[in-house]
Amino acid sequence: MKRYSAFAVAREALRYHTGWERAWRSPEPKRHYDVVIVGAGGHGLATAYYLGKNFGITNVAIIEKGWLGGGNTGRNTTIIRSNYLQDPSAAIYEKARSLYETMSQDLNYNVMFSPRGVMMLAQTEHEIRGYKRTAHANALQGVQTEWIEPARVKELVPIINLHGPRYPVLGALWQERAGTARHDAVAWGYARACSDMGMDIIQQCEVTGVRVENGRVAGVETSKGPIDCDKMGMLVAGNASHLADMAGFRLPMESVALQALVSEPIKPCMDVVVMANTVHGYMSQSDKGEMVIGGGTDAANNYTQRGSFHHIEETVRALVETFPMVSRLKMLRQWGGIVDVTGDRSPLISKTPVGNCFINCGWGTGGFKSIPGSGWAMAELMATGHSPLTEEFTMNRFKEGKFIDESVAAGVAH
Amino acid sequence: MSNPVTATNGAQFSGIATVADVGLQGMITLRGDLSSKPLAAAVKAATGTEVPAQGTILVVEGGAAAWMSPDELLLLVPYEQAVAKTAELTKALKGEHALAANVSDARSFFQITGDGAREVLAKISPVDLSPEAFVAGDFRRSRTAQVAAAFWLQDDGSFRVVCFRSVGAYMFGLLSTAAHPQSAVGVY
Amino acid sequence: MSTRLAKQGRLIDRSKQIEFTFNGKRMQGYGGDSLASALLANDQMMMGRSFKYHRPRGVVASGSEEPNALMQLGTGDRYEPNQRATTTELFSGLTAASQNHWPSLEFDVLAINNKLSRFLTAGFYYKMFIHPRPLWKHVYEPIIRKSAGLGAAPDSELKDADTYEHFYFFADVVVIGGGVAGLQAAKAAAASGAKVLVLEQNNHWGGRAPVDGGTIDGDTPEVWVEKTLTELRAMDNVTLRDRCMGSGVYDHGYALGYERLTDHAPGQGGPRHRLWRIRAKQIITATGAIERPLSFAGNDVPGVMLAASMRDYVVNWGVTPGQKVVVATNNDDAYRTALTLHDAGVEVVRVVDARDTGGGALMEMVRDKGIRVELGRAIAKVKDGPRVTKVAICAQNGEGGAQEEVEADAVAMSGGWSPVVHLWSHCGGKLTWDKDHAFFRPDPTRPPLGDNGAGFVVAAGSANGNLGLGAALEDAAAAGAQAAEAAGFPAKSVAASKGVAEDETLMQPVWLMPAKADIKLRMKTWLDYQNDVKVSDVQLAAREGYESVEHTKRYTTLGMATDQGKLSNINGLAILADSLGAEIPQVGTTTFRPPYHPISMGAIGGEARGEIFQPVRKTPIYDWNDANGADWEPVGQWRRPFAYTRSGESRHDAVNREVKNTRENLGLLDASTLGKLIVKGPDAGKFLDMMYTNMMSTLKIGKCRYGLMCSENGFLSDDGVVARIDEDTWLCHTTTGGAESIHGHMEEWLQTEWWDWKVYVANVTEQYAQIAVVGPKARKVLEKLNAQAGGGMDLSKEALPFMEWREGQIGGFDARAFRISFSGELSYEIAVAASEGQAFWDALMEAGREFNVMPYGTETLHILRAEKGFIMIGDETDGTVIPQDLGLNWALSKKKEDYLGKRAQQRSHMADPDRWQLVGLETTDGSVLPDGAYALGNGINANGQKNMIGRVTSTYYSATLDRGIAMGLVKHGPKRMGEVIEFPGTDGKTYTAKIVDPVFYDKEGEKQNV
Amino acid sequence: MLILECPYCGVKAEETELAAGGEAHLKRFGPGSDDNDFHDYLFMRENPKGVHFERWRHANGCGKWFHAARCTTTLEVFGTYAAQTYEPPQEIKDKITAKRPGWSWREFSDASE
Repeated sequence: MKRYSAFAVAREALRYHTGWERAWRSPEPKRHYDVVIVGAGGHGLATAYYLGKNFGITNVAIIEKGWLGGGNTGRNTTIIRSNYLQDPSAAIYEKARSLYETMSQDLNYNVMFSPRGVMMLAQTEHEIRGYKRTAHANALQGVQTEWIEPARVKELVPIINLHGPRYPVLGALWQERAGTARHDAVAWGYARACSDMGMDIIQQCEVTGVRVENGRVAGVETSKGPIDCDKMGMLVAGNASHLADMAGFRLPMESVALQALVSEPIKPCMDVVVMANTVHGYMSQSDKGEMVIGGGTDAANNYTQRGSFHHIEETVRALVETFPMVSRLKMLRQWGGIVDVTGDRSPLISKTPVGNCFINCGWGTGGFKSIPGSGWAMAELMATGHSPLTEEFTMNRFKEGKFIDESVAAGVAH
Repeated sequence: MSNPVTATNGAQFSGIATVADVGLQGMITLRGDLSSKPLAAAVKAATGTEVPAQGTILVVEGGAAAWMSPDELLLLVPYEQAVAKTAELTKALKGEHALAANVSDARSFFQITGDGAREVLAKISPVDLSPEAFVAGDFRRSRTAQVAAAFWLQDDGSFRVVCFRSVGAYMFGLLSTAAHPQSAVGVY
Repeated sequence: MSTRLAKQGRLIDRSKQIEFTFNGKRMQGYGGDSLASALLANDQMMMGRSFKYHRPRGVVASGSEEPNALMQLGTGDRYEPNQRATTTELFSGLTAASQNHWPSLEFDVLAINNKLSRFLTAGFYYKMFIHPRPLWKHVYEPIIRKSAGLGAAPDSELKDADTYEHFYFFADVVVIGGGVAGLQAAKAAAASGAKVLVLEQNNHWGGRAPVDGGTIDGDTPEVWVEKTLTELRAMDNVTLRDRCMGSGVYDHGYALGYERLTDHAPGQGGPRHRLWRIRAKQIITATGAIERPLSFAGNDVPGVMLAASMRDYVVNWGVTPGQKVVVATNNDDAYRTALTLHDAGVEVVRVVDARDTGGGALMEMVRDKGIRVELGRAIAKVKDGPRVTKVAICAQNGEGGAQEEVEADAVAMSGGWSPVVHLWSHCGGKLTWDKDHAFFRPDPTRPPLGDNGAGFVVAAGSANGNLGLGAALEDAAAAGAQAAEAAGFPAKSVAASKGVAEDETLMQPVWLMPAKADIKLRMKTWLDYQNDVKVSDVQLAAREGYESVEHTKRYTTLGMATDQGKLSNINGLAILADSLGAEIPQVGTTTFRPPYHPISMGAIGGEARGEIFQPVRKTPIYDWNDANGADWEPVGQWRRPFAYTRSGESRHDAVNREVKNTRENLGLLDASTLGKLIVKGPDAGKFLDMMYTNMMSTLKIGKCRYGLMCSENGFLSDDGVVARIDEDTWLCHTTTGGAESIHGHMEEWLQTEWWDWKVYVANVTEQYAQIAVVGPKARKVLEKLNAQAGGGMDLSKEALPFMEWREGQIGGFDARAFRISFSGELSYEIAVAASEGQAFWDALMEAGREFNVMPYGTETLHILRAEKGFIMIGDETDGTVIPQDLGLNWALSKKKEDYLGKRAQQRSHMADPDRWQLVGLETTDGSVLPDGAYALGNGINANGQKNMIGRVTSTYYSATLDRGIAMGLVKHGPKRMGEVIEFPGTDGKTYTAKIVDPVFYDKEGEKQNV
Repeated sequence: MLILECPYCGVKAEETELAAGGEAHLKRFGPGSDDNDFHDYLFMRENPKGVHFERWRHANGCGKWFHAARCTTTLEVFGTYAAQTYEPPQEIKDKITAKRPGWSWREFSDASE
């Protein structure tokens, strides 16, 4: 692999960029691989990357129905944070965040990780208590977060309206080392590194069946023919139930649309990510200058990658109230992705009823921020059969009643 | 004992239509078997009307009955009589599986009059309010912006809107905004 | 130079002079001008700078597809960035400024990027700035951000001066686009009797036809448009809206119309934008077609313009963008521009037609005017200074060796046309590649599907790929009939109007000009103007393996600018396909997403701002509370007083005063927000036994019982006091904010699981104002009221014992009194009619004065209950807590076989003895434990996190006890009474607390039972 | 933005009048039930790409719960029907079969426990 650098760019510029080689190969599938990963999104590619990097397993195929990074990896709002409340979540998201910090160097691909800080506004007394609780938990979990007062909020986000007529800003939970990254680049960077290790990324190849022999996975049927494998990982957000069905088991999960939108680009006016959960909206500004905006998920089962417009309306009015200047910006584009939501809205990273078949799904709205941590842990689970990071995220937890519920601050009452 | 007051206490606004707090109105929620004869008799006794058909309201002098759901009516009676009429209904329906509850004080009640009345409501409610689709006597429960409401069209072309009392001020603000004098849509 | 012509300009009113400013310069235009036409009339060709290289840019189009001429409009609280000059109607006093440059449009420091463009190719930032790590955040990213972005952000301290609104509309057929095809389709649909809505984005009707010429039913298109509008306006079933863009098509026939009401007259009053939320049975997209640029070196130089747009400027606004124009084309339509320019007295230097055989009748007409037409030729390069100065002409099939250089100040280019398929595609309509015309057109066999599974969008006219006037009208008439029929209105046969225009010969796809342009030319050949994506960039992306069209788009940013690729997508696709050796349809398109054209956030938010941003739920005593020092706390949609602060008093002082006074004298709490549900019927007792963990069916009439509710998943979800009203009626109190959800919860189980049970539920929460009269003097004040009224209900301990209720009169008010206490004090909760709530409150305040009555807020409520060890839903519970965790086993009926949550509570983790359990916590030094602090255990877990053994759920300063008190959940807590555990604070301190009984005050419960 | 006809009040309601309530025709398992049955009842979902039976409440309307048969990939609605039933009406099943031959669903529970 030719390394990327300013020098390389300068060298290529002199020859009109004719010397750049392919970022990843486009091979035909072999008949057998040690490991088949289904899904060449961020999670699948990261899993493959860490299988190779941490465990030396490189006879790996990553099979993708469409184009790599074309699912939720390429359609999210790029926020990276790890200020989660429950131990297992904080552990895996913090692992992910710390890997993001050095990802550009690790992959020799600038993923533009921008540790600009993520702020979660408290707009009710209940939220204050919830975020102070999170800050206390984070301190013991090794996640750097702090509670900040309104004056500091305004200092960090000059465009905010602290004194909304409805919900004044009472403070915020602030994670300074959280931020954003260029979502496509994460997939491309991993893909380039995987390809460089000799792994095969097979795009435009749909899995049509999972072959199970004696209770263990033996291979997959695909639109490009059968492929045998010793182990298989399923990392197909928005399709997990469907794929599990092929392997003969069911998942405690439903798929719904999650929407986002961007404004037209404007000059820099907001340097951090702000989430306002009371009014259901969050916003950051991309390096291009677009205000990147998201809200909550739609409620009904949906596989169309389109959502209902009233969710967009709800989010936009919340942000207009929180940041009055937004009112005079224009929405450039809205879109939707399909997220898988489990019974406790936390992911499954787990062995399955089928031997040597592993699943990683159900990230809901947390998929992008977890990519490297998820891949790291999944690789460990697949390679060794055990990973402390995934231990609590099993399929069995629902049977035991052992949930990982991050929405605990939701119940308001007096 | 004092004079009872509504949540918005006689508020009024004029623009493309006139929005006004109607004042105290007796209202009774009646749940039961709408096809039962004792219920029909009790409704008649309380309001002077028959049991209304799905999606409609029957209005007579001093009373009205509106279809809320397959097992629920909203009865309109004079405010001062609401307590007594609730008791009468309960008594009349003894032995039936039914529930009558006085909700007169749990509601805010507005009227929208004038040419722009349809457009005012059409700005905030996902209902076809065109003259061909929504006619006098139609009764609809729906959403007005961010709160639930019920409304109907009177014979005189004015609308009545009912919502919860706690959001009376919001509803008045909403209707007044929608009735801004320079906001006629010009389609109805 | 660009100037106003003496004649022409069908849309302008020369009698109406309008003054405006651009970059501070005063300029003049006419009524009917767009900002772009007015700027051109003032010889202002350069209108902006590109996104990446900050290259000088002129206007290239005349409509909403414009990528270059983006303006900062207005000032102060009416300022708006990124508004297109082409879609901005000129008005008196308009202030516009170009953007994305510093210090000025003419001289921009960041134009250095242009010099560096050789380095700044597609994807360069993925390959650079990798080392050293900290520099990305601190150096590179800030520089990149600063040079990116377009207009300046609006002032954050100003609130938008304008208002917005929504409007719901229902139609059988919605026609999007008011060109001749749209009007023809509307006419056909309306004839059937269907209710038709026609949306036109501009303030004038007819689309391109009046500019392009020809005849319709023997009239000029302009006359036909007027006649047709008159006809349509006369029909009751037709609604026409101009300045209203169909911006998005969504599932089940939902569409958005974006109506710009006052953009052309700011401050005139009324809403600025109105967002139409339309529900249509059928939608006709008569959205026209957009001309494509030609890809030649220097095709972004100011003065290079789409041929038809140049024609628009001449015909519509009487403006010519240049005096000496070169026309470059691969189709016949551009010849119309040559004719128009010539007729307007503008010199057409050359028509450069890439086709070896040239065009048909139109070409001959051009030749007849004596204009030189060059066939098989191409533009090799446009020279700038900074606008067009010279055009080098070469053979189309060559590498760009110029054969001739001509002087010119403008270039009109036409690379063919692309139907506007956006609205067809938004909701899943598929496209098919039309090889003859080299464009994607809607595939009528794969339309977007509605709720009934049938197609609900029909494309019409040029949007459907029928570019000729005659064909477009015929197609539109058929589309109108088809849509009406599908909407349930059998079509009456309406003959299509007959359009006649010159025959055109086929275009020839030209994706690169000249075909073998060398790399130096390709690096100066723009595909996406705004984002500065060139032919060479797409080729590079393909070479590096970004082969999917989505990869290419994202790697190069092609089509991601504010025009969303309206001009660039097809040209880019073609280059990509060529690089991959594939056919264009194999490569496919990127996804079309709403909106068609950017729409204001204000419009999306609608009326919801300021006071009506969200409903504020108000109790009957709200106004009094507000006037008497209420420090409001949002609780769900309600607002409740956190405390009543007096002047000069801190919040903390106010709370302490309220706590002490309630314990010592008399406090009043506005408890109206608590939910009240009537549950009635022969099976009501059985039903409540399922709803609550306790046994409610055995409750005696006249008595109250505290009840717990769990979700089916076992977790504690709500609590409240239940009163038995009569044989088959119960009144259930819920938490604030619980009324609607618990009502819904009950209805859900009744309707979907136990639908044969005879139970009715009614939500009567707001029927009552409920006031808690609390403190040692509570009975006294109520008895005083009764005495004043000359009688009332007996409130003595004997007549109304603790945990019972009575109905009667208090102080002359009809009331229901509950002897319940959430404070541990003597307490009555009294419900009166909401309409009398304020009067009753006033009476209590008046009568209570001698007892030192004070209202108290939610914080005092919290502290009083915490002193008594009562749990609070939302504090001690968070959706993960079961009653067993809180020592509430006494409330879990052992006699019942079943209640919601019972089965869930039998799962292994729920019965785990290691679950954290409720205890009281007392700091060793009397201080207040921090909110949400966790108790530290020993060691770390497998993920390196410190082990935790508990957490604080409620913590307060108790004025009663003059010390901090807290409750928390602690592992094995109840077995560890007296132990001291550590709570690390986020302030760096570690707090130590002793595990104690959670009841801190009046452990025997004597005070409430007097 | 979906529209569904409420079978109780006959209103063709848009989504903002409705509240989605997840998968329909779940059979409740209470105390005494098997761990697996209880788990499946609470958490296992069909989540099909295709025909989905689901619950909706006409929340900003008549307040009644009803069922809808809807395709999750095209959003086509095959029909709505009352919630007081253990399985969809035959007429709706026939309609689905005509439009989506080979559709499947787990076994419908019946009234007898």
